[in-house]
Amino acid sequence: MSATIETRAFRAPRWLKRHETLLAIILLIALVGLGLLNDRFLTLDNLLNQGRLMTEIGLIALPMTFVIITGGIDLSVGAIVGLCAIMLGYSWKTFGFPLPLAIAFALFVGGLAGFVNGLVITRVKVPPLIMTIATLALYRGLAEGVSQAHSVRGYPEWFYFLGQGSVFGVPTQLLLLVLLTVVAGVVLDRTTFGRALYAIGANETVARFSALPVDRVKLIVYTLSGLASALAACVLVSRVTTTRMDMGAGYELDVIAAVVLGGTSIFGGSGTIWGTVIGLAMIQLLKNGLALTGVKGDATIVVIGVALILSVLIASSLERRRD
Amino acid sequence: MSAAAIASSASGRTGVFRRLAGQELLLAVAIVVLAVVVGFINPRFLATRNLSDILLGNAYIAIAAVGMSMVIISGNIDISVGALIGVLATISGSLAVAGAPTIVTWIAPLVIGVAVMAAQGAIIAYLRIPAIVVTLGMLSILKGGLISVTGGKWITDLPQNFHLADLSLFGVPMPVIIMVLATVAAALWMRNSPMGRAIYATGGNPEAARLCGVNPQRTVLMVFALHGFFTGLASLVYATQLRVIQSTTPQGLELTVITAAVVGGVSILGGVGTVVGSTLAAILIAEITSALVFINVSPYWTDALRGALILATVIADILRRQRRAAQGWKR
Amino acid sequence: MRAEEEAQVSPGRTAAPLLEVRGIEKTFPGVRALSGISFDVRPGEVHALLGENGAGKSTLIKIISGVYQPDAGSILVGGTEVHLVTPDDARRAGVATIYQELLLFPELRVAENIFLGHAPQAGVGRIDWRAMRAEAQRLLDSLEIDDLSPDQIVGVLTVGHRQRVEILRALSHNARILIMDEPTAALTEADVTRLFDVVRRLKQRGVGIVYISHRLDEIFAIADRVTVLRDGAYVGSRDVADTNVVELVQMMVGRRLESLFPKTVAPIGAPVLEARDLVRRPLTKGVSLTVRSGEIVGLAGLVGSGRSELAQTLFGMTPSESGEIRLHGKSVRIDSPETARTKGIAYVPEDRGTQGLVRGMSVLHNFSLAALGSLSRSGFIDRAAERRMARDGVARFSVKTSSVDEVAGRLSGGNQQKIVLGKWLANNPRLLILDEPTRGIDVGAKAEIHRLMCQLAAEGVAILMISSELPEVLGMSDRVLVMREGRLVAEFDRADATSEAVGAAMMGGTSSEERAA
Amino acid sequence: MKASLLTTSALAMLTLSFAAGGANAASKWDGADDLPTSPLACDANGAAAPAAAKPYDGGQPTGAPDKAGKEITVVDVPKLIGIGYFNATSKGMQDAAKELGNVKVTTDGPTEAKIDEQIKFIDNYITRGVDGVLFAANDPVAIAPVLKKALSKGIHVVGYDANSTPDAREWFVNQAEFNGIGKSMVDSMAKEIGEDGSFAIVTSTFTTPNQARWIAEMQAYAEKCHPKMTWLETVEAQEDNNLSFNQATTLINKYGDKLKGLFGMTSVATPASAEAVTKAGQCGKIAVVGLATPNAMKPYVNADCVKSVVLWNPVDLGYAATYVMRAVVDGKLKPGGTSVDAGKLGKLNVINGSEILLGPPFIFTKENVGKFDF
Repeated sequence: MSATIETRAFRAPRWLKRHETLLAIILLIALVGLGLLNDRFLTLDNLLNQGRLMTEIGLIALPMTFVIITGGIDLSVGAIVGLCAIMLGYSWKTFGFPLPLAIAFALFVGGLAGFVNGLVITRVKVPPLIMTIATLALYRGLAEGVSQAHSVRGYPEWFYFLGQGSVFGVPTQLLLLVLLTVVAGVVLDRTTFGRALYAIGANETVARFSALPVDRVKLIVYTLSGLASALAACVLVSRVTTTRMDMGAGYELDVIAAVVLGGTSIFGGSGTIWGTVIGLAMIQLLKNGLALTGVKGDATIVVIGVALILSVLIASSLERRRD
Repeated sequence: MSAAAIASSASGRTGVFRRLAGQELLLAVAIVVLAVVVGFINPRFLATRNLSDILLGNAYIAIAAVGMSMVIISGNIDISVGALIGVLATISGSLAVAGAPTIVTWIAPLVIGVAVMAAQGAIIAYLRIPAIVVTLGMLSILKGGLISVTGGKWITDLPQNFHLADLSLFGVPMPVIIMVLATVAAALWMRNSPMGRAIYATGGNPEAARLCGVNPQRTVLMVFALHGFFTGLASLVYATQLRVIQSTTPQGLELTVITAAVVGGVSILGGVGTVVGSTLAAILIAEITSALVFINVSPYWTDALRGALILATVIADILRRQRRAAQGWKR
Repeated sequence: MRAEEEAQVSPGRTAAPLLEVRGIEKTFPGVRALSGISFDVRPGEVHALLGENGAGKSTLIKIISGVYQPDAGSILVGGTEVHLVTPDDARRAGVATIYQELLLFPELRVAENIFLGHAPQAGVGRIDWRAMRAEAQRLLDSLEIDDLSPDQIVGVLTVGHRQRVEILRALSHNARILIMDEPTAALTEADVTRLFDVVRRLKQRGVGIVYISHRLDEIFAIADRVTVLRDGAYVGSRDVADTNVVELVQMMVGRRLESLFPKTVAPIGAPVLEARDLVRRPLTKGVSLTVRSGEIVGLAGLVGSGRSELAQTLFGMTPSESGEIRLHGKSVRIDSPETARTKGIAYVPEDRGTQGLVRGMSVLHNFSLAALGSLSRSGFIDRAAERRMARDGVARFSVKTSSVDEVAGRLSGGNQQKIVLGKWLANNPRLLILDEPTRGIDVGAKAEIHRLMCQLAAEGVAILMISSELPEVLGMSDRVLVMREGRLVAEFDRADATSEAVGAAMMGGTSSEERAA
Repeated sequence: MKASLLTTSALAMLTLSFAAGGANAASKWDGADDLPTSPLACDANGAAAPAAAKPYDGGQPTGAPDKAGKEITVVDVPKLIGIGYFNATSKGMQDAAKELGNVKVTTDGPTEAKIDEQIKFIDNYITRGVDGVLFAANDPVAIAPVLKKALSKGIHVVGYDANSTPDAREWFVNQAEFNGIGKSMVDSMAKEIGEDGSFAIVTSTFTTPNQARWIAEMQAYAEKCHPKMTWLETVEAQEDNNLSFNQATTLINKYGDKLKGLFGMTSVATPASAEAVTKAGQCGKIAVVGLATPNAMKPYVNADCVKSVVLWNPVDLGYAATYVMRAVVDGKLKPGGTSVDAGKLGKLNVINGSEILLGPPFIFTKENVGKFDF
């Protein structure tokens, strides 16, 4: 990820570097601490497995970072996961699509769902939060309506490779996540598109006056968000071998938590993929580590909440002391 | 119907209100239109009993939305409200079962609600952590904490006099009274008190607010404290309505409340909005949910349609605002 | 209200100073902002503060209005020392400040804005709306402002009106000392005259006014005394009566400026832009104009006459509904800023803060923002080239900044404006549209930008310059076009473009109608 | 403004267009999975037709350490924690653990019935290392891979309440067969509202496998044995008290006198429905029959608003599950076994291959409801 470390060169470089290095340090301490408490935690096996389990959230967190950098938000991702899972199963079972086509169809629907969000947000100028709250209900509803609450099972073996298989011992979907993370990092850091995201988030009017294609960029970002949710849906279906309309419920908050924990400003204009990855890993490994150390699920949630607030608090207070 | 009553009571003379009366009108009309259309298909829908039941069953959402819209107007957001309602309900229920005097069981959630929200407000305002982070964290703290403490054991055998929601005044059930009072009081306060104006100022332009003597930090703190109070009220209605209290946090309630607030015409960017709108929106959404059952929509499609209707209302409102803005420029 | 009782106080030099500032020192981490600043303001006096951006005027104001605390020195109000720790303290001491960026709440009405924070109350925590409206009306009358009503929503008011609302807010606090930071920066000539009326009335009431401006002519028009700052240090004070432009400019910049408007005549070539009957409602109603290479065309007109709207239509921000645009003789359709850019059009917008520059971004990224296309290969930014471009820009426009990684918002207005300009010149445009290119920046920077314009013209760039400052228009333009109510109503050659003629055309005097192009 | 009204009413119209398709969609029910229904005989005792002895179809752990008689640690991962029902099951497990002495059971799970959350929990416990996993599946198929993983790691897997695909676990303790629930629910409803009454159903979500199956079986059985009863409709109410209350109220208001009975399909929906009936002052006029825990129902049963609550005793269910786990570890219950000894519950029979039947569902009435505390 050395590429993405550069990303922070944007805006107030030292600030972000501090925030993320700081998070990384907190993460490291947590890891070592938990590792000492439990010998089953810091094993390659466990870590890889955790990577497998956090992939769906991770895939969505990448474009969500983009969205939030532009000063927007997308609450409909969880619902899109459900919708696309249904589309995958439904088109395969009921339309009799060959599975690869069904996957393509699911991705298409996901992209479309995101595109619709983006279209209304840019054309009708509905604030993202409002739009995506509404489509959160709508898309989930569509998933239920289309599926008539049926779940689809019995996919061909090869399909499970995506969600349960592994390449050289590394979970397939984790490789996918790493690949896309690097791509997202480079896009955000090195491309005009990435730069446009920051500009739009920092000051949309200036971006327009600077002849940046603001609306197109936003449209793309929300479409990507939908697309990633669709991809996550496919991975999830392949991992759990079935399709249900309630899949991905509540993902939106997990994703947003990872992104903001990663130092992306909810007000837009700053943030990095690198940070998001740290935030993501932090939450997942904290949950896992605590569970392995004998902390119950409910208590774990509490710790996560405290961790979320504290780490952002520490990071930003140190940052303030600097200037 | 009482919704319209609320609307008229609130369409005040002052700037913000006059300008947003449109939104309240839109919602009020939507409520009536829907009622008429559905009543046309299934007259039973218009039975007073049903209409009042709709209000009764959803009053707590409307009440919580009042506080939520204040928070949003001040330029913040609160994800923890649903979880907090669950926690407060459990606390007051447990107190009741433990035999605490009724009045205590009713006041406790209010006090604790204010305390918790004020704490969050302090972190947000003085430590300058984005509200979404703080409240997201609090959400999982409360959620997990509640279960660890109660183990999810339901609270039953509540004393009869605990059930505030069962009381009624001149035949009007308490939840509706509380809802109306909370809304009207909040609306009047936001409009008439310097503090209330400060909220709009803070949400609209914090820097400016600071330079003309409004203290944004204190304002945000106060807004959250108030929000806590309304959350307490909501949880009180929520808890005293049924004979059983599920000592878990109601799923996705926060989104329902936020939806009500934003559909109510609260600009999510802060600064503009009215609490009356949010109450009307809460009623409208509840009405939609009930209506979809009454007109025999396939149960599989109700959620999709509710989503579509909410979206329609929002888009309609936005378009209306844009038209208004356009006229504003011609002037 | 009290202000009226004070009306008796006779304006005069003899009266004891209302406000006295003694030996103010202020240091920010790393920077010495102010050192040994002293001046005083007497009742009914307008005391001008003069100095280039970054000279420390704003810091000084913020100290007097309680936003910052001085490291050393004292502030006396009405002869007694005061410690202003918050803006509120200053207000209570009778000091009110009108900042450059107006601090109003667009959602609220005029009366609410005036009384925000100290509304007349009926009972506990209840605003007395009737009283508030009446008070507001009284204030409006007292300044004989008849085109404002307490019930108007501030959001729809013009800049000039908003500023008056701010002044009223100050008066509503019974301010005895009024600080005005760049009050005319965003005003039309007409609004400026109105403002001056108000200022004179305040003088009569014995209000002491601290007046910050870059426009020397204004200082001579309205101020009694002037104090000049440079690089945070006190340079000197003069009675306006016995000083002159040259002296003040010298005091400000510490050097002699050869000329304020270094207009050099460049060879004028073929038409670059030809517009025919451009229509874009509501404010562009059939405009035809031509700008040739090497030519600087000044576009004069009141705010609201549709100048900026025309510019934004040419730039594709608000594409024209009908009419034709030709570039280098070829008819083109400009439907978005992107196409405008690719066709070699650059637009330096009117409002630096909200349209021109991302304050939070580094100088580097601001410079490259509009040129990303040319700086990138298949979407990837060539960072070396980007840096090179920014460095060149900083050098070429002599932008004063520690490094290209400095956050742009930290630079002075003049330097910010240079960046906005530079960011567009990076594309080597053939047509450069400048909207108020020197608004609110200091004399030094102004001259540099003017020199630059001439240089560009010499290189054959066609320049369309919008400006509310008549001297600038007359000084810089080869031709002057006058716009009114969305139409071009007059055209003058440099030779016969006199301020009277142009001014008349702007206001709609008959003289222009005959000459209308 | 005008446009907005148009939009709104247009949407309203759109809604109506769905109304047509609506009614019939509500009537046919196939349990959201594509399994066939098998309604029981209509006669009173209606004992399950002795299922044709089916060969063992469960899975087997690979290289499970022999812990016969030794202390074992078992984790119980229910659908979700924090609802009365699963509190009761884990209470039963603790009771059994106390009796047995050599079993340590901890209950841990998601706070919401989410499939992937539950999977993560089981996965963590596999890594942490336990001897046995007890589960109640949120989804029979989704949970299979992780359970198979457990088996492959030599961990014993026994399900209760909600099954998984058979090959993903060793045994499943079945509280009552789907058709058994269907029968007793419909029968008790028929007893209260008569053969020609009409009823509606409040369930959690249409996707919840158990509820969906039960409804399917109820419908099949009603058609077979109570053909004159009319099925009005079925509504979703999550696992949410107030939502269930609102939905039930809506049904009451919608159908008025036409509605004679309400089925509550979850331990949340049933008390809420009872509450709705009480609030509507319809006690005795509208019967409430449903699955619920006694504590939540006491007020209504004592107030004679609810006559009968159908439920197996979840405490026994958890108790039995723990005994089965123990028996499996000790090798007392092997594939092909026909019965297992479950402490105070006595011998429990193995049915269709790899399931252990807890017994016929239990009916709580005013008389016995006081005796239970869960």
